[in-house]
Amino acid sequence: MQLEALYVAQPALTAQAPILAIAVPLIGACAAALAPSGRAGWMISVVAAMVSAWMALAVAGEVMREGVILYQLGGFAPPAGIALRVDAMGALIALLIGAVGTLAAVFSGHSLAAEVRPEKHTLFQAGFLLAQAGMVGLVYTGDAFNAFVFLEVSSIGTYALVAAGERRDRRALPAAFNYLIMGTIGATFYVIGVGFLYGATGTLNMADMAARLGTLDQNAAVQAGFAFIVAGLGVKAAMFPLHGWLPGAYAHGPSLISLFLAATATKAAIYLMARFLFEVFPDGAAFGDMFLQWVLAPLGAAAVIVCSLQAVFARELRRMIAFSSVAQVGFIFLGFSLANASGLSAALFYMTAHGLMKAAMFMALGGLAISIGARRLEDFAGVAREAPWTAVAFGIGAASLVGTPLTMGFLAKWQIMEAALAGGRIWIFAVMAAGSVLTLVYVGRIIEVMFFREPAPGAPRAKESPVGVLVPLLILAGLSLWFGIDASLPQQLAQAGAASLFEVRP
Amino acid sequence: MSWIATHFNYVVVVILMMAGLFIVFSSGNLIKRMIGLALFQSSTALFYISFGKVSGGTAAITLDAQGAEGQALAAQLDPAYVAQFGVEGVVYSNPLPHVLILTAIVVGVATLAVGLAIAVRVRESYGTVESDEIDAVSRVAAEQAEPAP
Amino acid sequence: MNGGELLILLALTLPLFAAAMIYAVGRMPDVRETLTLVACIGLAIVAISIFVRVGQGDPPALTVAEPLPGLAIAFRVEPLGALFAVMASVLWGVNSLFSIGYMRGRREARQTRFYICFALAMFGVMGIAFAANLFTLFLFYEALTFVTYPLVTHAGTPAARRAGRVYLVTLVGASVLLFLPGIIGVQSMAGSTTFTPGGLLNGRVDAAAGSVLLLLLVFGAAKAALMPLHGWLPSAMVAPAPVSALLHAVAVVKAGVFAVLKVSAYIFGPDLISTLPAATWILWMAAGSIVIASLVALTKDDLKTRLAWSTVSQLAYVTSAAMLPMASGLVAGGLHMVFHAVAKITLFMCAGAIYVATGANRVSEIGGLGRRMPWVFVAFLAASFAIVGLPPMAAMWSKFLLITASFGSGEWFTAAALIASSLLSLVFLMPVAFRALFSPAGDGAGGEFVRPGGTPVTSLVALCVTAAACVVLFVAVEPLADYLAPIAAVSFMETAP
Amino acid sequence: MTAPVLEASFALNVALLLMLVVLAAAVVWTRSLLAAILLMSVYSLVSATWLMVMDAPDVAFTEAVVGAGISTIVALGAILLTRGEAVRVSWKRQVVPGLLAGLVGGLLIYAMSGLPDFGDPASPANSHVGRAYLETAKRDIGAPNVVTAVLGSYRGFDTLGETVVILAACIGVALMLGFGPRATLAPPAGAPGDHHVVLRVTAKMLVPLIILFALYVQFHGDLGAGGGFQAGVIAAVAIILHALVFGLRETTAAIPPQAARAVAALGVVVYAGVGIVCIVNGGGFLDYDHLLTPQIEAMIPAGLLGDPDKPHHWGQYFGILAIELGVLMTVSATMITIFYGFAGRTIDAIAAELRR
Repeated sequence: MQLEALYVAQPALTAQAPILAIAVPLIGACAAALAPSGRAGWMISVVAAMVSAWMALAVAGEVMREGVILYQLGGFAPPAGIALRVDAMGALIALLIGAVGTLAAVFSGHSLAAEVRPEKHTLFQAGFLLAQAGMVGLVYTGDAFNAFVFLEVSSIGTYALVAAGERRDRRALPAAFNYLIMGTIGATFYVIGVGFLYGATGTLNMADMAARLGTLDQNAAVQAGFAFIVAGLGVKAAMFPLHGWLPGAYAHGPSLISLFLAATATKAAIYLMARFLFEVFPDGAAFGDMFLQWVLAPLGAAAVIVCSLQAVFARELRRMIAFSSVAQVGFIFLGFSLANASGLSAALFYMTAHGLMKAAMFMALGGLAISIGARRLEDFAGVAREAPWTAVAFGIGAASLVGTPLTMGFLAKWQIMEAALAGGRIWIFAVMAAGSVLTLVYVGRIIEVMFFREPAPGAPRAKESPVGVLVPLLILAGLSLWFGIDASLPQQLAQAGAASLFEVRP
Repeated sequence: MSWIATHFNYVVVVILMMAGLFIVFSSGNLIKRMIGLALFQSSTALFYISFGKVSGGTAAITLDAQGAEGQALAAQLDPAYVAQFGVEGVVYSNPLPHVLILTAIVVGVATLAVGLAIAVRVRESYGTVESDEIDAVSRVAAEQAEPAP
Repeated sequence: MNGGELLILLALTLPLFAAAMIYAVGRMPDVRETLTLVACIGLAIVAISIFVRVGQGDPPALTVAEPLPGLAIAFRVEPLGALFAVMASVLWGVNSLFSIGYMRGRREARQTRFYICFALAMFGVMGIAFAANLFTLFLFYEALTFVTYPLVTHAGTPAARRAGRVYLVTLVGASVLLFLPGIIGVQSMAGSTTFTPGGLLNGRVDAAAGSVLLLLLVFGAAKAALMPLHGWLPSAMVAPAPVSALLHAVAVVKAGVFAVLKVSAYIFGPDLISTLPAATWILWMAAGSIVIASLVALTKDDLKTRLAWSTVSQLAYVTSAAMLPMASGLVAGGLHMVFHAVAKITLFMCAGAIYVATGANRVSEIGGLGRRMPWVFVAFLAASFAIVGLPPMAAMWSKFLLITASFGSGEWFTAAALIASSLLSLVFLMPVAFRALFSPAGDGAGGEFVRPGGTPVTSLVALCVTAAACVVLFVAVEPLADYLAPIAAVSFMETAP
Repeated sequence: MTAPVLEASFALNVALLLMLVVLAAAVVWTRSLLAAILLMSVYSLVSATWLMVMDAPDVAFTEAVVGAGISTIVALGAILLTRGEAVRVSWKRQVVPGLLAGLVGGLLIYAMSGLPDFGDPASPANSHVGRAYLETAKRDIGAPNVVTAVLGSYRGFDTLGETVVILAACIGVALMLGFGPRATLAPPAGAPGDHHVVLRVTAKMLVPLIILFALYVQFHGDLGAGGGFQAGVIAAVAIILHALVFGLRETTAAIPPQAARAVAALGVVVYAGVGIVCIVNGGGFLDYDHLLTPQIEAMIPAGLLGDPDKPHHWGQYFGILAIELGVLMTVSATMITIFYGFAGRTIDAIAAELRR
């Protein structure tokens, strides 16, 4: 699939597309907050998310044609002004956010009705759109401090949105509180790190920072800046062992939020971390490589093994999938730790694949949650019979998670493993293989219960998801399949993004 | 100038950060943890502002160097210093960290409000704001949810 | 789209289409089974035309999709694959004929699902047979695992479910942990996984890396049931006899050894294999498998289990053939794959026929049955001859070539194992037929048939056809060997001693 | 060239920082949440004073109104609804947090040694972008207060994000606490407010004065310390004072919660709308120079905007004014919403929630 085929360029609009991808959901959020009814809020949400996704598509097309896009805000050239700087990598992640955001917005129509009190719907939609705008901003911005602002834009609302899951499961409240504490510490660490870098370079623009860091000797402040930024973003990205907030927040929050966060939030943070690792500290030589090899790779491996095992032994279905998310983040970091273009490209591809598959899985569970309020794995016995389409979509997501051939997840795992072999890291390769088997174990458990077990007598029966849920759900599942057969769209962007970062890093 | 004098501010910032982090990690009371978080966040303000200070500088509100205020300020400083580091005859402190910290303070109060609101809801739902008691309640609920063996 | 592409597409879609149609007419058993038979005949015709085309030096090829650069879902037929496809599609037809009688005779439940899964399994087999690269082969190889899982658990009993779990865990586990890493290794060393005459990796890897890859790929193809990854095969015998017949004698296990042969011939190539120490290790393990499995077969009273252990032993023949440091081994292996399939399917169908007629499934229960079911036991005897390797059975040739190749390459150990196993199979197979045919009166001889009329006619026809094929192929061995010769890049005259 | 470091202000700096350390220690120590909140309030005031010493009047102003003002109110509201004392934590449970905090602290101390000296005018931070603003602000923006110029124009996008963060907090609190059942309850008979005539009269006089002050802060922002944030909080304080004295019901009658929420959202719309107008006029987002198209400028009577031949920054001026208005709307309305949220929650509501 070629980008050009998807998007017919309109120069006037394309020039403004990066900012519109952020501003439209922002204004949409305000409009949703003012909406007279939940239904109106839902429609605003869908339209705004869709426009944002469309703009992200325009940006991606432009990036493929022109290379990196710079957009100066306020008409001031960086470093004085803030600029958006979109490369292929950012375009890809923003596209993921836009696509999942749009489908999630469509899905929200039914899921909110089931999970959140009616008078809160408009606010909920507003918060959701803010989160989307914040993440796109986080991905597009070329300014280190501006990234913090967008990190908070995307977070502050979501803390409350997670907590709004209390209507169904009151554990959402302490989970959200925990998320807030950890998230804020992470963001503050990030600010401290940016402070150090600002103190050392006198600039906040990431490109300028990179240029100036290149001329500096290694000093303690720069190293600390690096450490605090990585730790701070590590919290946001659920890097093992800073992932403690994630299982609770994903497991107990409302379906819409679990789905959206799982698909995008950690990705945006990981993306930002990648930019610092490979762009701002281009040849942080000894320091950067040492970090990648001796910190990031072991932590990634630990995440893969430990959290996959936790998922194997988890009793609640959503918790299982949440633990699986942490493990998958580990896979992505393993790709990063290879510190070469093919590893980074593979990791980026993996991020996209994981975003799509997790969104499908959480959305399917959300669709089921409309009819059964089940949490434990056993409660899902035999849902494939009652809700075949939903179950099939879940199954496709799960297949992609395992890395079944012909799904996107397979190509993602394939690429990282191939890159690991090419880089001579046999142990990373082995960890990936072991992690895949563990994934197979817990996914197998779920599939067995859902598809091959009889429902317990007297248990609440699941119903097929309504059309409003099924359509976005099947689109998500379909994307996981489509990109498993023709991966050129994400692959082009991932490769171009990785290549552009490694040009500066021979 | 000894190291402690040139880096005194930073040491204090670190102490305040540690105090804030310690409260967040050690306390089980949700409200107290929010207070600790606020302390932690505000210490970053001190951090940024500290390295934006310029010796002998004044607030970044443009002055007329020839005016009374400008003259008075210049009188306290070495003219060569003013010539090198001043802008049109006046030495200012760095405005950029101020702007950043304005943002950070606002983010801090937003976080505090949302965090406390969640804490209030926790109290309403669980009857307590102590983590240990919340955990105990959750555990009991989880055990009840399990079917009898 | 040229004719070759069309043929491959037909071979792949026909089983899928058949599965869909069978689902659609599932409520009308007669239509359903007619459809199956029509599909079998159609597929066999397609496979044979492909076979002929390959023989004429015009191998069909087709690229379906290329998810990533260098990673394509593509098909390209070579002699071994063409032979495999013909064998599988013809035997599918024969087996379907047998199934009709068996399934009706046993009044099995879920018959529609059974036929659908069978058709889907053929889809997997066709993909495996025609795959142009390891990745495509892997794809269909996995698909085959999953579509046959419902067949293994067909009975729905706890034992069947347990066997199904072992089946799935072993096969999928080996694929993910060994086969897939091996494929990725090949891709990363060679930049592609395309099957290349003479060996893709030949000249590109050193002995250490090559050995690791060889071990990964050979053991990863766990369907080949090389010890110690053989456990799933005997336990999968809980499945109904037609399933055992087609899948565990033809499609699944043959897909395993087929993969091993392909890997040996086209990924490593005979030259590279002969330099790899791992090839020798695998030879030893295969020799161990041959002897041990034959010994275990001796101890089994359950007829199908005994046959299953015999299969484990026979599969190791093919694996040995693939690992011999001599190109002619490959031809012998390819031939043995086919000849064994024909013989083994006959044996399983006989076992099924006995079971459906009398309910007996143990060797100790069949004394004297031969008088009442002469066709079945004559066929059984013929197939037993084939397994042992006696003339005038086709399998004699492949065994003979194999043994000479072993001697020729100095692998005395393998040769000894082959001879020992032949003698052992004489001991565990011959008494079955003899006991039924010549024992004056046995435990099973007196009573009535469980099913009035004994073995259904369709089943009887099926097993007689394959038994006859064992003999017919004895004559046709030379053209077949010549047909296969290109895979080893040698002519039959060189393979002959 | 060494700068005069040990001047009087440095001594003040040290003294104030030491006070902060003492206050922070007291916060760590105390178990009474009321005491902790009040100590934090004092902490904020002291740090506001310190910020003045650091030449950061805008930040000092904000810290005073936000830290000592609204944060304290919110925290007090929260402990009223929860509990006033934290459970004692055994020393064993403090070891790991202590070690963690120590680890971070140790890393920080090590790292701080790599930073330039305090007050160094030649440090990278003070010489690169920060200094560029001082040199160009007058030319580009025209506002005397460089902080406002940077805040509103150079880094106006940050400020938009910050306003959105405030809106997010508004949405978050409204989602969590709603608008307060108490707002609709009749006040209990003999509510204390009824008897304090002096209080009521004083409050009545104060409210308009505070609002007036807020407007001063708002419009004075580009000349001196102040701006939308500070003004917004101050304006909200006027409303909060009204609510404290006259009761929440009266206040919500005057400013309904829904209206407050709407204003908060509209504030962001105003801010982002300015950016969109700039785009429509052919510039980039938030490029205020494109706010006034030549056509619009031509419509304004000559001379009203000063001498047309002199370099002028009316676009920047109006732009900053407009976005500060947006900030004011969002901040004040959000603070009011947050206050309504906490104040509107009652023990009855708690009981009702528990029964549900």
